[in-house]
Amino acid sequence: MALDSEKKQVFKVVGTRPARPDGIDKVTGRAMYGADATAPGMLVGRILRSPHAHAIIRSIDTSAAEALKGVKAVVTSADFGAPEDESIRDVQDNCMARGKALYHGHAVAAVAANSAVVASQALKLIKVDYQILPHVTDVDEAMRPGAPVVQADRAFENVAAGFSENVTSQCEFGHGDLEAGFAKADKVIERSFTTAATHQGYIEPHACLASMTPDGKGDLWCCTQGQFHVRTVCAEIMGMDASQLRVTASEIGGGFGGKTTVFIEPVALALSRKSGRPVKIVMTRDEVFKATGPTVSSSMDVKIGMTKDGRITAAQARLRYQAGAFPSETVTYGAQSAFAAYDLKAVETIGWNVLTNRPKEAAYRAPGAPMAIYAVESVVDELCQELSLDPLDVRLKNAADKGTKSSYGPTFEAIGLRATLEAAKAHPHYTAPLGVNQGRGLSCGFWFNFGGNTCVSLNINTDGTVGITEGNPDIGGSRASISQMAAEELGIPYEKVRTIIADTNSLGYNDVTDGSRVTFSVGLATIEAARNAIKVMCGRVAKIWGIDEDAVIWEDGCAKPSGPNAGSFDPMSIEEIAAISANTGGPIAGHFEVNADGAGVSFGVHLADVEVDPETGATKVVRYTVFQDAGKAVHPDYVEGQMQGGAVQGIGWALNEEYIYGKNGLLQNPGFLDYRIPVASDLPDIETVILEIPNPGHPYGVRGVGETPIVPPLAALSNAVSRAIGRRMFELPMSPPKLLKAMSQKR
Amino acid sequence: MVKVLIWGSLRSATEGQTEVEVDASNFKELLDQLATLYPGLKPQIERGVSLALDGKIYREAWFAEIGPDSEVVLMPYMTGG
Amino acid sequence: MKNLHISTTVNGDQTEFVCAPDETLLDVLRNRLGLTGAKEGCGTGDCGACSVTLNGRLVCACLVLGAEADGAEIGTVEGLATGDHLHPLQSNFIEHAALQCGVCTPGILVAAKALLEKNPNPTDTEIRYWLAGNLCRCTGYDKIIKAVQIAAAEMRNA
Amino acid sequence: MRYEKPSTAQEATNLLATEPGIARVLSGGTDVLVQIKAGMIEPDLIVDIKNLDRIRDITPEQGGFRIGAAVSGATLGEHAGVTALWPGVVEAFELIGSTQVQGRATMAGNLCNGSPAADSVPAMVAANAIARIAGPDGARNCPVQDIPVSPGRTALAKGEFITSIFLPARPERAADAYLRFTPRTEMDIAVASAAVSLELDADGTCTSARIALGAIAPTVVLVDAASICIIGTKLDATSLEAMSEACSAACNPIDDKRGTVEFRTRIVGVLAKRAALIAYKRAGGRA
Repeated sequence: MALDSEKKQVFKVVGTRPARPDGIDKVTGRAMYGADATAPGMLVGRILRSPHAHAIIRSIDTSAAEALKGVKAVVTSADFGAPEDESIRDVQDNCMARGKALYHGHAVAAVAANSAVVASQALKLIKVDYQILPHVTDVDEAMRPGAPVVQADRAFENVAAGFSENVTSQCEFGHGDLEAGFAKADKVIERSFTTAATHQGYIEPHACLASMTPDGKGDLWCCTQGQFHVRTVCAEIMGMDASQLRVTASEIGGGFGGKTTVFIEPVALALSRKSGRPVKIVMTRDEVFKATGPTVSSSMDVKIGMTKDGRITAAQARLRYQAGAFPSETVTYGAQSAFAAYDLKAVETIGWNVLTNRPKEAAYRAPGAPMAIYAVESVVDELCQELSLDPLDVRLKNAADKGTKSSYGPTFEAIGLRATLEAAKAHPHYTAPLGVNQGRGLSCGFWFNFGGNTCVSLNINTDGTVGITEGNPDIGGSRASISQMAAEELGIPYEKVRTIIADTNSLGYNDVTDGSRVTFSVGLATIEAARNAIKVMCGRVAKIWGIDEDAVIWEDGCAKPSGPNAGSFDPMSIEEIAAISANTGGPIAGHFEVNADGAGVSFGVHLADVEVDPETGATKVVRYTVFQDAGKAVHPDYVEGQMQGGAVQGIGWALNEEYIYGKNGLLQNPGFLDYRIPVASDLPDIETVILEIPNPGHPYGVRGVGETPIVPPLAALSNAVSRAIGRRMFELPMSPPKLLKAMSQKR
Repeated sequence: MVKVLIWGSLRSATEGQTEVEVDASNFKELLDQLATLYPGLKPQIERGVSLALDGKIYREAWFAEIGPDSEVVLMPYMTGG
Repeated sequence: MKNLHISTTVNGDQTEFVCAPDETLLDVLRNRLGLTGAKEGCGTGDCGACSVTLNGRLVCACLVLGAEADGAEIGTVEGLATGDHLHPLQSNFIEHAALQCGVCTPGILVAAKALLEKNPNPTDTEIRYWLAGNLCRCTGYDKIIKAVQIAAAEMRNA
Repeated sequence: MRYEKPSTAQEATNLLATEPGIARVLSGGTDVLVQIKAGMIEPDLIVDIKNLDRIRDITPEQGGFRIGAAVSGATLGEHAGVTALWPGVVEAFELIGSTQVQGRATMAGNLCNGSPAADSVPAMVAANAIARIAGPDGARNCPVQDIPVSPGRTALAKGEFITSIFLPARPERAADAYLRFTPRTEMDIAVASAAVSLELDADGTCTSARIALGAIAPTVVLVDAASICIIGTKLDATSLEAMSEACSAACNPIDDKRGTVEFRTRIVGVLAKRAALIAYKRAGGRA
């Protein structure tokens, strides 16, 4: 991809904080989310779910439900085919259990009826004959030979012997001589950690409206992070051509990775096909918790050696992640990112993915990284305590930098870790006095960031204003930042640009809104599309002036002669050029399609102060500061918003959020009451410090910022709590009963 | 010839080596060569691999050019949240 | 199940509807009156996304029966703005980036308005506790609290 | 399901008594509607009692207050008289749910829901509150303490419902306080809770104490053994410690998703101690 090697340094629009284009719709209740759409003749779809953790489905009798007045269709796995692609088949089997219910809440049948009441009644009339099987929900138990097998024959070829069949993949990363490294250490600490599964916790439950017609055409409206991916998966499952299924993304009420896949969409399409009517399915919160993507739970061992002066000599991690009832690669991201913040001569991480009778894991903000980095950063902190070293100095001493061979292989380009650590050290927070029962913790965080397939179409309207069509659902204000980058490149005011999100028929394929990729990739494609439009405009002006195209330059929203030699002409503004476009060759547009690479990795550092009640084990976060490299903050408010929101999700993970399974394998807390996400009164202000170390892979230096902020809070909080109570904590969440117990144990 | 660093769990397919040499000038050639020389790598290549070229990660780009002195690291294909 | 005929006032307008006896006010607003600003995040009063006012009191519409609206006055997010003039909370939420995905925003705006009517000069802590029943998963609440404070100051000076 | 909104207690009682299926009283609805949504109950009849005479009123009576069964937390919290006389009851009631739930929830509903973790119940028990019950045989009074029988069950007979709760008069130098433990600051169900109501004499010695604990047994527990530890004292550290231990000893909790036996047993003593100090200070004592 040809990009200007010269980086833009001075910005007029990028870096400002204009109002978001979707703002008024969202504050007036006008914005249309997944559940807000209706269609003529629409039916209500409802899903029947397994009450068991693990059971063979011997038979399903739907006759009584079908006979109920008002029921228009009933579907089970028998109504779906068997897609060739294994990952798509897994998605389908997760949407509708085939032969076996693999977890509590796994879908087994669905109905469409003319009212919600009838649909609910119909579910009760479906008779499922289950043969209950032994189940396993704990990662370590699931790995042991003899554990109940969730799915047989799913292991990749490289899994070592000695595990149960639930271990589906194994990965290993690293370099150097570990033994020699540990031998050089003055202190070696090895610890084991566990983290609970957490849910993305978006406030909007999954919802969709599907309409299939007898001629095989389909329309699907849904809340998703990627309408194109939804189309691919649903078309494959439904046996349709992509051209026949149009998917429109609604406004999305939070995703955080959890809406990068499908749960109800194929079911709604199947019900619509069978009933000949539009079908809407809206999940309840109970269904969201039971059957949509939590992240993995983990069991981990970390061993690190350090010299007296704080140099890490060797580092090793073993990661065991359970990702529910289907194979997952999330552990590889954990294994690669565990030691990413460090410049290490000897490092090794090994990871295993494990099947359990839990819902299929879905991506959650920097998937796989928070838990691994929590374990690593906890051991580093303990070493600092043991060796009486300053934890920031130690991180600075060992910090990865440009030219460091990363723990996952490649050598880093320009990265912002050192600058971020230095900013934390210079910040008044780091040296502020602590009160009684208080402790301060810090942690580094890392995420790879991705680019990916991206299309942008940019149209110069006849009045000189600009319409942009892009294909990535806006979950954090990206329509504003895309408009800003277009305005910057074209040299026009932000208000002259309007960006919309296209349906799948309006653009080429776009990857989902994930990997912190949108501001980077769509921004990059927008800039390139704008440059293409500028080239057309300069060409038109060159013809009018009768000079070479090369002799026309673009500046401040106008075409100008490149210099005195080009001739003397008054600049022509974008409005003037657009107004006569019919005379000069027709409508003017620029477009750009790319599979963007060069996203640029992202680092952050968080500082957390906590106070622990010694009599109850309750933890209060009293001060919190986030430092992160944004490359270039296009809209600083929204960068801060990502930093604050990610930090608070991480705080919830560290303190109270967890999937609680009973001995019966059933989920105990499928609701916001007992799955305790942080509420406003739990939190202090979240201070933010944005660093800008330009990403060499983006014309404006932009890096993704969305995912990294969820990584550091886990260890920052654990280190703060451990220092506050004088005991090391090795388990998340650090709920009050655990802390009270730890405090009452002798050192 | 370019040196390709592979990740640890693929060693079983490369006779225990973590660095292998192939004759390739772009990502596509590299993948084809690897699959030919080390058939044990094929399942992973089919599941998806990315390429880090001098520190920059290419997730899919076949025609990413590889110079003779390039640092080439094979990585699992990755997605985010 | 016999439907009930209900007469009520929504955002100042006389409104009539029929609903089933077990239908919630939230379902009535969304499915019968076309007012989809109130969202169902949980249906159990744990998230606040369906916040509306009922005779001036802040409530979760998912925990009110449609039948209970008979003779009552309901206020929803759709009634916050006056014509094309946004309520100060609305304009400050936009200006100060107090929303990301926006799905909790209608509930938070209705709740914050109820707070400022009762307490025009709240502390940050008072705002945080008042809004504890309004879950937001995107923002970490920081910018929401600040936007409410700025709107409150603007309203005090108006 | 039928929805009825009677205008007299007699009418309401008749509806409840003659319904052959499942009947539920609706006041604030913050428990009933959740249970319907979750499919835990499928009532055939809902009797909305908010139309009954005085049901939404707070009325001074014999130096105390009669709180109508449909008085919401928000309304009670705004009542200066009740807040001054029984601050612990008001603070307990106001801890239930969110601001939104406070707009609807009632103390009578909190009591009739029968949850061992109900916030207002320990405070009402410590306050020696009396429920007035309407029923087929007319009205009767019953101490709040005797209403919960087991989780989800109450001593109310078919056709009966609570019309009001009476909070009695207090002497000078008396006050109450309520504390609960929840992992979050708001929106959680109590893991353990303690309500303490004290009366002091002129020199600050405790002359009477009622200590009620929540979420540590199938129903709220009034712990006389704990009261004895502080009566006759000025809540010195030793007496408080003894009281705290007596509270822990009175526990019969369960392990569940919200807390462990060990944790509940330990913190309930801490909560009782802290609540006692708050009540003592409110009553004018100087610890």
